[in-house]
Amino acid sequence: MLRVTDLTVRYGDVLATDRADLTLERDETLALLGRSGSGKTTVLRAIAGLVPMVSGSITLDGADLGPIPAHERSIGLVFQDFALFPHLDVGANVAYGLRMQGAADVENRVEEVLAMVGLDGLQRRRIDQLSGGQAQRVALARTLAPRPRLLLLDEPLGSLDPDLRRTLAGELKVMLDRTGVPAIVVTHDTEEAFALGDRVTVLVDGRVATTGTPAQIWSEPGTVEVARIVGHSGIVTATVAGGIATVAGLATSVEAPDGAVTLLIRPGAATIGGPIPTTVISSRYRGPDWVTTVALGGGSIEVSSPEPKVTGNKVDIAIDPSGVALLS
Amino acid sequence: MLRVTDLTVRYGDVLATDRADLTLERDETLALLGRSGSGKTTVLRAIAGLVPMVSGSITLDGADLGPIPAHERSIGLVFQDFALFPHLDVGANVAYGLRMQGAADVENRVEEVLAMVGLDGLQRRRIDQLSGGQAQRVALARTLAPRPRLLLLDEPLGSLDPDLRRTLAGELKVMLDRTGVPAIVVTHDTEEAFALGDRVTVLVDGRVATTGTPAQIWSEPGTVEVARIVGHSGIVTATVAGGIATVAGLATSVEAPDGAVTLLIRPGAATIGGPIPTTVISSRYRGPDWVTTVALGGGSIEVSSPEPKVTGNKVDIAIDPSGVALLS
Amino acid sequence: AGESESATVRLLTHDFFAVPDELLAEFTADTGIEVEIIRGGDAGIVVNQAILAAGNPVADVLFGVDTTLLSRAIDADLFEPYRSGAGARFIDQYDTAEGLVTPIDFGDVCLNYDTALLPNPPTSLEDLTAAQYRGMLVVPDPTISSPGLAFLLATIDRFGEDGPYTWRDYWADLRANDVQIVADWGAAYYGSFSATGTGSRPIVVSYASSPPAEVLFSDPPIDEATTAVIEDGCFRQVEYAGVLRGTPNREPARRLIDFMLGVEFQESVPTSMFVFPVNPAATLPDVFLDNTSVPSDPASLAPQVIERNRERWLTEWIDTVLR
Amino acid sequence: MTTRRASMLLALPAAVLGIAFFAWPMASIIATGIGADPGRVVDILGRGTTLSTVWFTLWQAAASTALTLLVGIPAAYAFARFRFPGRRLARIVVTIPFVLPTVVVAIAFLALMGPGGALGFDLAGTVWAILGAHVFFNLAVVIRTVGSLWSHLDPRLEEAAASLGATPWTVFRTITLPLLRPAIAAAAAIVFLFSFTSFGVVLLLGAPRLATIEVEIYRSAALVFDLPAAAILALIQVVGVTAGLLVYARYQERSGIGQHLLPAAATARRPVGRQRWLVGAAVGTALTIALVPIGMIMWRVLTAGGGLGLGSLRALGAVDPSVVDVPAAIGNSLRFAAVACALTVMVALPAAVVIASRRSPMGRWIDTLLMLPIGSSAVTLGFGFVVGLDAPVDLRAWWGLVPIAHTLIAMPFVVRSTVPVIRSIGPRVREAAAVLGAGPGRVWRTIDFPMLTPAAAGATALAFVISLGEFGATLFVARPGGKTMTLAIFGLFGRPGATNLSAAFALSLLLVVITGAVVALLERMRVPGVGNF
Ligand SMILES: Nc1ncnc2c1ncn2[C@@H]1O[C@H](COP(=O)(O)OP(=O)(O)OP(=O)(O)O)[C@@H](O)[C@H]1O
Ligand SMILES: Nc1ncnc2c1ncn2[C@@H]1O[C@H](COP(=O)(O)OP(=O)(O)OP(=O)(O)O)[C@@H](O)[C@H]1O
Ligand SMILES: [Mg+2]
Ligand SMILES: [Mg+2]
Repeated sequence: MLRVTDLTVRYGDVLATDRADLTLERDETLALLGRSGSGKTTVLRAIAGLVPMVSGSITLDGADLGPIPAHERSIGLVFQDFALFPHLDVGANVAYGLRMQGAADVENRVEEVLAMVGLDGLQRRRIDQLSGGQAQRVALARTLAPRPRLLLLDEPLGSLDPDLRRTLAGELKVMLDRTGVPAIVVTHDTEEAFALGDRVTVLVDGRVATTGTPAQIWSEPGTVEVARIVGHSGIVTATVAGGIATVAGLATSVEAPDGAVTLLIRPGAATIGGPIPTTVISSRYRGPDWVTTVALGGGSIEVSSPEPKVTGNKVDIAIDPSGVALLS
Repeated sequence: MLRVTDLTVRYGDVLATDRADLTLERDETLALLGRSGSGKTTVLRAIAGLVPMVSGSITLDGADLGPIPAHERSIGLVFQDFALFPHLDVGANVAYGLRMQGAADVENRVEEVLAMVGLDGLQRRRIDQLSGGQAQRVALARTLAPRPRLLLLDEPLGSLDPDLRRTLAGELKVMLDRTGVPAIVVTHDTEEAFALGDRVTVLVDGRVATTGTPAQIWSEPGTVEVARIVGHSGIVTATVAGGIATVAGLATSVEAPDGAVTLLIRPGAATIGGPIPTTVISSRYRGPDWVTTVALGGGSIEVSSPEPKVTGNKVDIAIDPSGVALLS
Repeated sequence: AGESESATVRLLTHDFFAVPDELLAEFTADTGIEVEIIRGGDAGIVVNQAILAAGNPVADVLFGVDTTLLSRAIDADLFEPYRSGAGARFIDQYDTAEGLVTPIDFGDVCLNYDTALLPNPPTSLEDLTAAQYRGMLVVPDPTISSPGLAFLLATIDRFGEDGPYTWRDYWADLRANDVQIVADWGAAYYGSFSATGTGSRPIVVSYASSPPAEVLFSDPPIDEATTAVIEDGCFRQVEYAGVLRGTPNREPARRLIDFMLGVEFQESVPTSMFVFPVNPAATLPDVFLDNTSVPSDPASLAPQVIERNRERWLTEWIDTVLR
Repeated sequence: MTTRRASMLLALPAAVLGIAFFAWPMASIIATGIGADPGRVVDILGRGTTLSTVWFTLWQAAASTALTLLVGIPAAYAFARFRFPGRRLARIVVTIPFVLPTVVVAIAFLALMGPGGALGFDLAGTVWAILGAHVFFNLAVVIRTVGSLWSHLDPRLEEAAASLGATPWTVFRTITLPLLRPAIAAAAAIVFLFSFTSFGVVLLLGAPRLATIEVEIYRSAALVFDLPAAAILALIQVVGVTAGLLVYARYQERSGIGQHLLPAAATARRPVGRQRWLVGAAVGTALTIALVPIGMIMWRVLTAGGGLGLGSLRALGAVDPSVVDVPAAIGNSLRFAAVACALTVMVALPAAVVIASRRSPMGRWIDTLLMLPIGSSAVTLGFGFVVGLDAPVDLRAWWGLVPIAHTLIAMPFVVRSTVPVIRSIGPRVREAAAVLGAGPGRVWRTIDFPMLTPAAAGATALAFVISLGEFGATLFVARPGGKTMTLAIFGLFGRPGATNLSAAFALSLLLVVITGAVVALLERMRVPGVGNF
């Protein structure tokens, strides 16, 4: 339903978004993952009509959004820092969009939406008296109330405590599924992107690096950058000769010309005990296991071990070749 | 070497720290873990002498710090968002503490410390021209330069991108080990606390809830609050009769009187296929596996599955009784 | 000469101008002319404002040109001639700059003294240099204060510019006798003067009308003033009104001047502005009669002389008294 | 975001007002004055008195500024960083002097440290009285301007310095002071301008020997009738002030430090230990300086006519309306103040919106230019109105000149107190409103307007009290109608008679009370967290 083609946005000299392509299907949630400054917010702002495009086009249900000003797009945007109206109470914040629509039964809808986000009865509460989690819910309620055609969420859980984040991520997913509004969720946290997104688009320096299902992104990040953003650490350099990439004791077949290649050894692919001798760099507890980082092929990889290993000691490991992917 | 006893700090009506006890041994790094507002920063500020204690005592190497003003304590503090001096350049920031000591060879020491944090040659750079990661390193360098007796780090990686955080956490650990300065690191991220801390102290509402090695905290959090903070989600209610706690199809022996108890089922303890029938709540990709949340005993637990499960479907699971802990 | 008559006349004047509202209302009722009063600071500022607008005036009538300002106003060709029939006879006692201005009131700047502290007041300017009166006189700065200037002019008139003992010599003696110079009349009268101020000096440069004002505005009421006037060394300042050249409202302007010469207005000036009426038909209120008299032989200098020498005199005064 | 066209439209009223009622009249009178006798320029410039007057003006302004900063900075610190009982009331008290008319202040100082003054020593005619009055007047400028930045400074910077081994004094010298520099410079610029062009205070407290350029201008214009001299002195003043302001603007541009500011509530705490003494001493000093002259007025009111009582209030009621019409004066003052408020809303607030929306140097330049009127000669401007405003419409004796002059004087303060609030609204909430379906007009109506209202109301109240207490510019404008309160006070002080004096003090007290009430209101309307003045 949403098609963003070749989107380029500049702030002065800064190329914030560079020929980005995105699509979003009906009933789908897309996660936009990227580092700070990679242009995630800018993409949302362009879709919402808050920043002019240098080039590119955005269509919603086939209609070009280009000439339509922000306030006529019916696209809901939850801001990174919520941007609640400080001079209005919770109820008035949620009612704001409804009033702009001239909706008939504002009171009831406000109650309904507040109940949906679990904040029944908080209508009269002042904005500065909300906790972080409550503010997040009010922001969501305010955006959902006028029934937008499309929902854009900018780091909706960004500033919350980790355990609250996990809880709210689950709730948010349920809510998005229930309302059925297609949504784009911006996050810099891979776990969150995977939990919320049916598909994930990874932005690097304003460009779309890759798009795919969480499983695709996780197992085949494609580039070193994406692999790092996803959180993989087992990135090593191997030498290819005749379709076989070799690094330390590991040999695996790859589709690459002779020369140096970068390989991703996925978490879990390396195990203790095996033919490959390595040196321990460090060891940390993860619960329930220890993660030991060992040097390998100019890089390092992590292996799980039931007990800590002493830095500098030797350990032999095995690597499952099916857990190896080629990066570019 | 550091002994904090019965520390209580108030801000007006707010009891920020409530009878907290802490110890720190030579060469040790202690991680202070807790939710936002739990008093982590306050503990550091009290140790640094930046906030008056209502009661309690702090001794460093046996000497009472109480009457010593902040600027004579020789305790290095890295602030939550760095608090770099915006009117000074990088070099002058790092040199500040040295100049206060009247140190002789300021220039060389600044170069040395900047080299240590990997920022050689950035002396003349303005503070507002630093990236987040660079600012973090400058803050660390500024604090390390005058060779403090004790290092306090307040969410040193708090505002950075996740992959940078992981990298820097590793570097930081190495640096702390290398300088040998005992340190307290505040964080709200369990993974970080486990990675950096030889021991971990968990604060809840200004009180020390528990202290232990990462493994102890992970496997025996002791209370529901700590379990949640650590990131556990498998918290269920069981009924005890004659030393046997029963929930759904699970029965495990506990040391508790008859009645209701709360149990932690640790991650990994539950597996698909077994005697206990449950209903799927949701399923999300984690890489390489899927995490399926199922309803159990008034709560929910997560099980790993190689493929997603459909919400509402039934799955049977097994729970390893050795993965169950009693919470209070 | 047949110009359009407006129902309003604008009177440009200083901030101390005051007139009872009833009188103005009466004037309007009698003539159909409304009076709009425009104020703009003290007399010096107002005259200068008028001069800057000479020929294209801001108002129709200017009131408040005094003896020290008259020459300058005339030089600037501020006024058009008007000789009011209302004051035909007594006007001629005053310098009207050949019929360009009309005298309205006069006031005498005189030394006042504290009757309680000084049973034997000085009787002449010369007495003030006597050891007996050392440290007793306070004078407002003639370079900023108009009564201060008037007192200076009185001394210049008395001692003259040449001869064995000039006004400069006199002021040098005053200085030697510890005269105090303060900013303005208020600072002298309400500051240093012992009778009405917080200070301890029993002789002050003020007005001949000050003692009756003390009675009139006393709280609690008193019958007799605690201050009195020293008759010697007074300086008379006449205040004039004139029709501003270029006024579109010549006739109403003239009516207003006639009105100001009328007995009713003239009788109001002692209590509203603490000056004496020029119209001999106006009777003085009792407090004036009881507590002061019009000094018989005040000093005065021709406006042209003042205008020609003022700057030099002030400079010389500064050199004599302040340097 | 305001477009270029919109911002030009918003800036238009201020530009028109500034050009028509300040720049043009000023230029006209200076041209007329110098044109009358161009040959005298060199002569007047070379005069010894000109040089010594300029020198005295400069150094007394510098000394006043230094002293005000010396007293004001500790008080700014106390008010900005600490919560203590009576803080709000104390802030109100120290603000009142700023809006008191110069006559009243000068008279209170004379009564205090003049001949036979209550303090027992006579400082009239010395520079000490002048400096004292300038400190009294301008304390609020420093406390509010510096205090406002201080209250937003991140205290952790100071704590970081302390934990690096810096003693409290070193922390202040090496961290706090450099970070406060922009606010200190802004406060210093205003105090310097006020002291540089000081008139009433210097006239009454400095005579006979001490005079500022402004007093010399008055002398030349009112007594010596030397218009060329007045014009040249006014020109020296304008050129000097402009040059000073340009240097100031450049300095501000250079020394601008991008720093992270916190909400004031996050930095204020209760004083503990030694801090109590510091806070007590700083606030005590400021309060004493503010209260002693005000107390002097009160004392005179209470003791008028001998014993303790309210005789002066009776005297105020008894003033002959044909001499000074007190009720009419109060009415006039309120009317002028109301018009100045309306003008502020129509002129200064739109200008503030423009300045707030431009982070470019342009905004700072406008901000700086707005200070010119307070650094210019009121006598000269009064003459300028007479010379410059005769065509196309004759406005020379228009009643509107007085409130317009008041608005010009209030403008820099109004702008400074509203710009930070407007900036604090931030684009984000406006965008939030837009995506919720609000068009630009509705965004302004439903977001900007209600959020600005408290600040705008505060700014308007500020304009109100500035107008109420204004004396210098009011006095020298040819104005129809009756007197204002300050002119009535001036008039009463200029007449003999005990009841007139009592009435003058009573009216001064009334002005203090009204001012205090409005300042209290202003304090209430302060938007927590922001606001520069
Ligand atoms: N208003 C602006 N003016 C100038 N540059 C901007 C502006 N907003 C963003 N940028 C720049 O554009 C780039 C993309 O910014 P954007 O906010 O879209 O990133 P983001 O991915 O949302 O980052 P974050 O995770 O930090 O929110 C960055 O380099 C940023 O510095
Ligand atoms: N200056 C202060 N004045 C009043 N209350 C304060 C102040 N500083 C902190 N508090 C309160 O004290 C409690 C503990 O705050 P503290 O900053 O120590 O928490 P924290 O664990 O560091 O939180 P975070 O993770 O958000 O940094 C909180 O309730 C906080 O609101
Ligand atoms: Mg963003
Ligand atoms: Mg903290």
